[in-house]
Amino acid sequence: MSALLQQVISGLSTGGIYANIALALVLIYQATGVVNFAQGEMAMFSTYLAWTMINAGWPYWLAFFTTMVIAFVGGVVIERVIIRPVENAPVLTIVMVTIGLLTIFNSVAGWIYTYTVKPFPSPFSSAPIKLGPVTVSMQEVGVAGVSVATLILMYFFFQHTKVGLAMRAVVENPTSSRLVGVKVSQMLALGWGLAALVGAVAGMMVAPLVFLEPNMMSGILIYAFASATLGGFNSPGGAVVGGLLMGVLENLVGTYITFIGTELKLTVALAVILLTLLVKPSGLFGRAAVTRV
Amino acid sequence: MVPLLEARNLEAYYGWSKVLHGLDLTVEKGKVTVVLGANGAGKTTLLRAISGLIRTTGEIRFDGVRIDGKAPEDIVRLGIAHVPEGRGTFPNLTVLENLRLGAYTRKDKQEVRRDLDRIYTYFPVLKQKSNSPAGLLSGGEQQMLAIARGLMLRPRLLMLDEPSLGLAPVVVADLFRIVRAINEDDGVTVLLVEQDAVGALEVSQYAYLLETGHIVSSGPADELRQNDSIRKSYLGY
Amino acid sequence: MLRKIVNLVLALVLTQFLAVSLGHAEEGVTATEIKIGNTAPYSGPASAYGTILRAAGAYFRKVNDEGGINGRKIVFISYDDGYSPPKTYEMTRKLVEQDHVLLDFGPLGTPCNSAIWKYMNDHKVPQLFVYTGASKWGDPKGHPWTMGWQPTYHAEGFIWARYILDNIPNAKIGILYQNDDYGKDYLSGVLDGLGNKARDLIVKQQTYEVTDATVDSQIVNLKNSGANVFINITTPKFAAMAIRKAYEIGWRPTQFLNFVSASISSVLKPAGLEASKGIISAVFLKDPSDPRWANDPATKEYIAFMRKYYPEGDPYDIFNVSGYSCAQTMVQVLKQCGNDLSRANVMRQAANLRNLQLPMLLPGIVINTSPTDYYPIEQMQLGRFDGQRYELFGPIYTAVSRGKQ
Amino acid sequence: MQLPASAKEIDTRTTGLRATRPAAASHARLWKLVGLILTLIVAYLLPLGLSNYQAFEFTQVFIYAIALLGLNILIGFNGQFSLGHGAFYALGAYTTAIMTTRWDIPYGWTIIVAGVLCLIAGFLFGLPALRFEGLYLALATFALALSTPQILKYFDNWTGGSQGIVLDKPSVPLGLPINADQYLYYLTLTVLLLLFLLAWNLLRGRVGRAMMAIRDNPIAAEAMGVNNALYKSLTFGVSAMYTGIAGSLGALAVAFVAPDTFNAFLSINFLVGSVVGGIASIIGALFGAAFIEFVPIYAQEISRAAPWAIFGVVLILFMYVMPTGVAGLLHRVLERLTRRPSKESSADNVVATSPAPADPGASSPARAASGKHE
Amino acid sequence: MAANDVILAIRDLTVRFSGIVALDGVEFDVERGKIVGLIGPNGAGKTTLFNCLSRLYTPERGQILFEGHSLLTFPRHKIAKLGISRTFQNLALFPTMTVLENVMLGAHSRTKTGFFRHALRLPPVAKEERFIRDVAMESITLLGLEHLADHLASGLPYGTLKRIEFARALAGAPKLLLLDEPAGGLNHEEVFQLASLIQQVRERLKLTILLVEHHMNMVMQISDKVVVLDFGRKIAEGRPSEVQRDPEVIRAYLGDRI
Repeated sequence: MSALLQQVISGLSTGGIYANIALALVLIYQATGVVNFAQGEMAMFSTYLAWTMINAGWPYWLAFFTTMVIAFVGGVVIERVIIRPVENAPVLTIVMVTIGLLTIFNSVAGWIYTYTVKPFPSPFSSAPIKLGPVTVSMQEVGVAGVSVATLILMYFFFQHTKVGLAMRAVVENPTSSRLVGVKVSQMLALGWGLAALVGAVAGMMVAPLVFLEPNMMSGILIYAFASATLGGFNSPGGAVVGGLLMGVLENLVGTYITFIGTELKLTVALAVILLTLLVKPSGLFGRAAVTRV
Repeated sequence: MVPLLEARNLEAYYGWSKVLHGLDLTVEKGKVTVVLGANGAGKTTLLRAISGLIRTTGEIRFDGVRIDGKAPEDIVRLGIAHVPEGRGTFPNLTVLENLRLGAYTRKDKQEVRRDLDRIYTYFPVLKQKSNSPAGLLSGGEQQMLAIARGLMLRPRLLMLDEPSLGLAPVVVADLFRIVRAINEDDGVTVLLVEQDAVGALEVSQYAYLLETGHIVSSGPADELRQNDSIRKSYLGY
Repeated sequence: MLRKIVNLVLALVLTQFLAVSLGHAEEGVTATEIKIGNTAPYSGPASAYGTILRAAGAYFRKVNDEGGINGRKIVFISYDDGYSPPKTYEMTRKLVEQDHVLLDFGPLGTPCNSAIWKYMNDHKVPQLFVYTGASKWGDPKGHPWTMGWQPTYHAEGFIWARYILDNIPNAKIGILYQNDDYGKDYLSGVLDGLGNKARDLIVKQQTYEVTDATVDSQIVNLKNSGANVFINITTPKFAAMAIRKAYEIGWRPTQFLNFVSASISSVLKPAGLEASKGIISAVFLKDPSDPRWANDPATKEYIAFMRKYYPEGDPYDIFNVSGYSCAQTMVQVLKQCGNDLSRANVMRQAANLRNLQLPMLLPGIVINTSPTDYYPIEQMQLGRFDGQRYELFGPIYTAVSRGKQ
Repeated sequence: MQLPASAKEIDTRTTGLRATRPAAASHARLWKLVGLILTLIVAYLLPLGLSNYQAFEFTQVFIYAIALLGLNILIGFNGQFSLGHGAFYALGAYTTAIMTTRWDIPYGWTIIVAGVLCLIAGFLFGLPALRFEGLYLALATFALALSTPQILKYFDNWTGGSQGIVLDKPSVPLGLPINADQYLYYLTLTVLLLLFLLAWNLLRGRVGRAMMAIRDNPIAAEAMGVNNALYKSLTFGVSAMYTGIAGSLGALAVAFVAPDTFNAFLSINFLVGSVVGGIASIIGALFGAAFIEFVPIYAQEISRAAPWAIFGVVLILFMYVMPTGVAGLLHRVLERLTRRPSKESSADNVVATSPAPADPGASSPARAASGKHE
Repeated sequence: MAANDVILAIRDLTVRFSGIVALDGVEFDVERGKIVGLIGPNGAGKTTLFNCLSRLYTPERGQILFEGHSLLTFPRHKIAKLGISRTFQNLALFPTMTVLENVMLGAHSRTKTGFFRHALRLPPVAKEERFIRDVAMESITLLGLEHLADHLASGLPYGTLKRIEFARALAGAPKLLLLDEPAGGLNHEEVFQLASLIQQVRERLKLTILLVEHHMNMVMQISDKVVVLDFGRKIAEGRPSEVQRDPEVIRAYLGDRI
């Protein structure tokens, strides 16, 4: 029983990692209608910036907030400079540009910082906490907590602010948005900025757990993508729940389905997700788009 | 005669092909002006040209200020609301959110709330359904929503593109009544593009007739109603 | 007209054919240059290893600065293969056929080397000091043109097993290994070492994939299996995670860590020095972050080399030590070749290393090869991490490499 | 926040297949024919002037082109996504590897078996995949790609596990006066041409129209009597078959298969090639293949330190210059070259209404043609 | 009227979407060779009824009999083959294909060669392709779209797009044609032409037509019978002249303008 519990807890903490990045993916999808393949690498790169500052002796929180600002500005600049020329191109073309960004960030990070893993400090204590039979670390709880907090902020932003509403409108119908006075390209830039910011926070939360290295996000991004899909790509809450579920599911499959063991746990976890989606094609919490014939 | 909107030698392009050929057009302040024309004559293009959605040459002035070459989002801020053909609502946003977007450029929160109430009195059905996604409304309701959204801007010029399209006769009649009320009670100037010439000429004071990108005739609505070719092509009597 | 074209075509074909079949006597060597090729993962999942070959390349630059080898400068051409075997094959062909290198030095990764194994031996191009610890590279009969360098994974696993049998009487062993041939090679070494006791002693085996985000779940399972010995066959990042997670959930087994991840600076420090206490690893290189070597002249020279020739690399990364040492082995072979820089002679000399001492090898460990022994380094010593450094203990093991059995 | 209906994600402006305007049609056809014949002549004479290594490089290009064509048929012509074609590539490769090494079956037969197996596998995978659209289909297929290396390792009795399988390179038959690399070149080129011809046949008639109709507007397609489920699954099967044959040839060319070859990056690379070449185009597959083969190699020549940064920059610049791929650009150039002065473009047939006359917010298919933003 | 003259019989048709009743026990017959107008306010359920006929929706209750067979036993893609073609209210063309190709798809259900034969371009393929092209050109010519045959089906005026849909529906050689607001976007003169076209087509091709339209002049002029829906219920059925005078219909739909 305690083994099961410990697996679930450990799954939740890994799931928290997925959830953080999934949230950033969903955010940018909601704000720009594009799945940004470079999301993970942008987060990784921001985290390196934070690492550089901390290494230079800055206090953690100063580095944290400075990185957030840089990430936001960086996101805006990327949209303005790199995405804008293909703003009107087909979505797949934009996706290709994000793949290009992915390789650039990954490669440049490796070039500047090398591929040696680096520890990244956590704002939370890493001392283990005993909860009955299971042990968690404050760090893991913190990661999950931050993703929930980000989720709440995002929900508020999208549902209850004028700018959030405008951003949703832009994704749905850019022309009509312009006709009500929404500055579409500003919204897209803002969307990239926000997504980069959320990604940077996620990166700084995740790095203490998985260590900082240029490829730290490649695996996570895949899981995050699966999580976002499981939860529903148009549902931030779904992304978080999807991420946590993904983490737990993976652990339980690896632990209890013994003939599969850890060797096929990813495969089985993905299969379970696909089966779920077969029942509910727009994700657990996603809404199907409204269409009329 | 006070012109609110003036177009001089207006030409517009889709890609490389010219679709408006040197139009001159005036919309008088406080009046309803209608543009009639066959399918494909360039009526929709005209509205899109005015609101800055397509490339144009020539001159467009709104209240004396040149607006040609400006971006749509800036033109909206001057008080021109464009209700596009096919309504252009946001189907996955709620009715209320659609309406809030209509007032996106306004800063006067109090007034916006008051306008919302007033618009609900024009279109009570929108109030009932204010929390359902716009995409679930029927065609007529969506058209009302589109017009209501335009009104939320508290525009000085309201441009309606075929508002009667696909609507039941009884709804069309209602719609024209509302357009007239908006014009008379609120003093909103209206530029209307319509196929239903009978209803349109009834509510409007001035009319233009467009054929393949040229204005072929224009005049007070009453006069045009007497015009033989218009009667034959557009009114059917 | 038609006949002319046909003739022309045939002539072209024939010249091509001849060009191929005649071969080239002394590829990659001129009076002033020796061309050496390499493929390594500078991108992709295994890019952490790329630094090994960057360090090696830096060492070749140093050799060139000091006058080269018998007056010839080394031209080192290293391509990125992203750890993808077809890419390795392609880039290797480019090295051999386009760049005309003398030999392929230190191609990295078991699957990548497998992809070119046949090609290199068919074309009789030396595939020297391949950078993987799989035991299959020491096969002078079947593949005389291919030679490994480091102690085999199998050998290291074997040493652990022997140690456990001798020193931990009631061992219950839990193993975590990467689900690929690197992991499985280690595993087989452990199994062979334990012999018929393996079934009783091993209580749990867990695998992970390089794409996994964490190995938390596996560590929890290992703990729950009741194991008191933890054999950790993982690459640096996962090793650090595993050590830390085990510590966090209060699991305190005797830990064996593969030398791939034995680095103090890039594994044990990130995992936490406290959490790493007691870890046993088999070592053959001097870890520059070990205070013991702080005043060792060889280590000092190595650090000076890194600062000068590879400033962006981390001098304390054991991978760089490894690349440095491997390059030194290569240079030794080339020196031994003298002026006969034919491929055949390169292989002859590579199989004729006698008690070669490299500055960064642990004292007492030497390199030996012969026409029947294609395993250059076969000695290791166990060390226990005391929170600061590896306290070496016990004898220098000379492992029986599987290929020789 | 509507989800992208699959068709909407896809640029369909470039259908390399279709003759353009009636007046220009014959010109365009002539241009294309001349181009085709010249290309063929060059292609068959080329290896004589190439080194073995270069011949091998082109062999790789042809192999990729076959795989990309499979992807183009699926994405470009049928509007279904796949980030998982690496799995079919692996299936084809292992089919050949296992059959030739274990059972000594001549490699020629294994290419066919690989194609058939992948056709069946693709069809079977396509059946449940019908339920997915857009991103969700992308995930379903991506899951397939991610699982491939694991599954290959799991069944190590067959696949040799992570050690992989070493094959024999096909030897030159009938004593032809060419070497093994040149032979592989001709073999892959011939298979490529055959498969291109099949694709062209398939796409230009009733079946191709139905496939494209599903992409453009599935509901209308079904109302016209198209059996969407069957067509989509079959298209998936055909697409997988192409990629599987490519995998089979790939195994022969490299003479080695191992799980590390078939990672998720392979599938993403295929997608990159497909988009760069031009997604709704047969000939685009060749350009895309050349891109994914040569750009990474030349990127290394430019920068040893960060070659993939160079690759990324080239990819992005490429997309700026050719947002609809090479084929899209060619199509436009060809159109420009062959178009007569536009007499017929008088207002009454070119006057456009708004791009989406129907409710533009709903998943109006008209937006497919115009990309995401109007 | 003899029972075998009824080509389409709708019985107790009820459709519900998440609690909202879109159609509520609707019943009426369509006689062979007639034009039946289906009118009613927006949201009354007209398009929903069309969508039941194309099997896009499955009714909760009720029956649809086409030539005596229950339509509900057929999958969507079989409907065209049975002889029912339709146009769509909001247009459902294939925008990246030419007008000709769009219309050629209309004939899809009349042909049968599949993947295998097409890939190898076996003999029946060429014959079928010729047949499809001829059928399509015929129906394009009928609607006066010849000059646009090779134009892409996007970027054309709304009314023209509606005509293309009409042509595409005709290429399926239907017995029953469902027209959903064919006159949308047309001016009076064009509506007049469309009305006569519909009548001609009916005569020439021996069609039965079910017509949803808000253009009352046209509906009243060409319909043999008019069915009026309101809130998913049938409120009137009869000859145009009768229906026009029905006070319930005037209140709910026509208003006092006509």
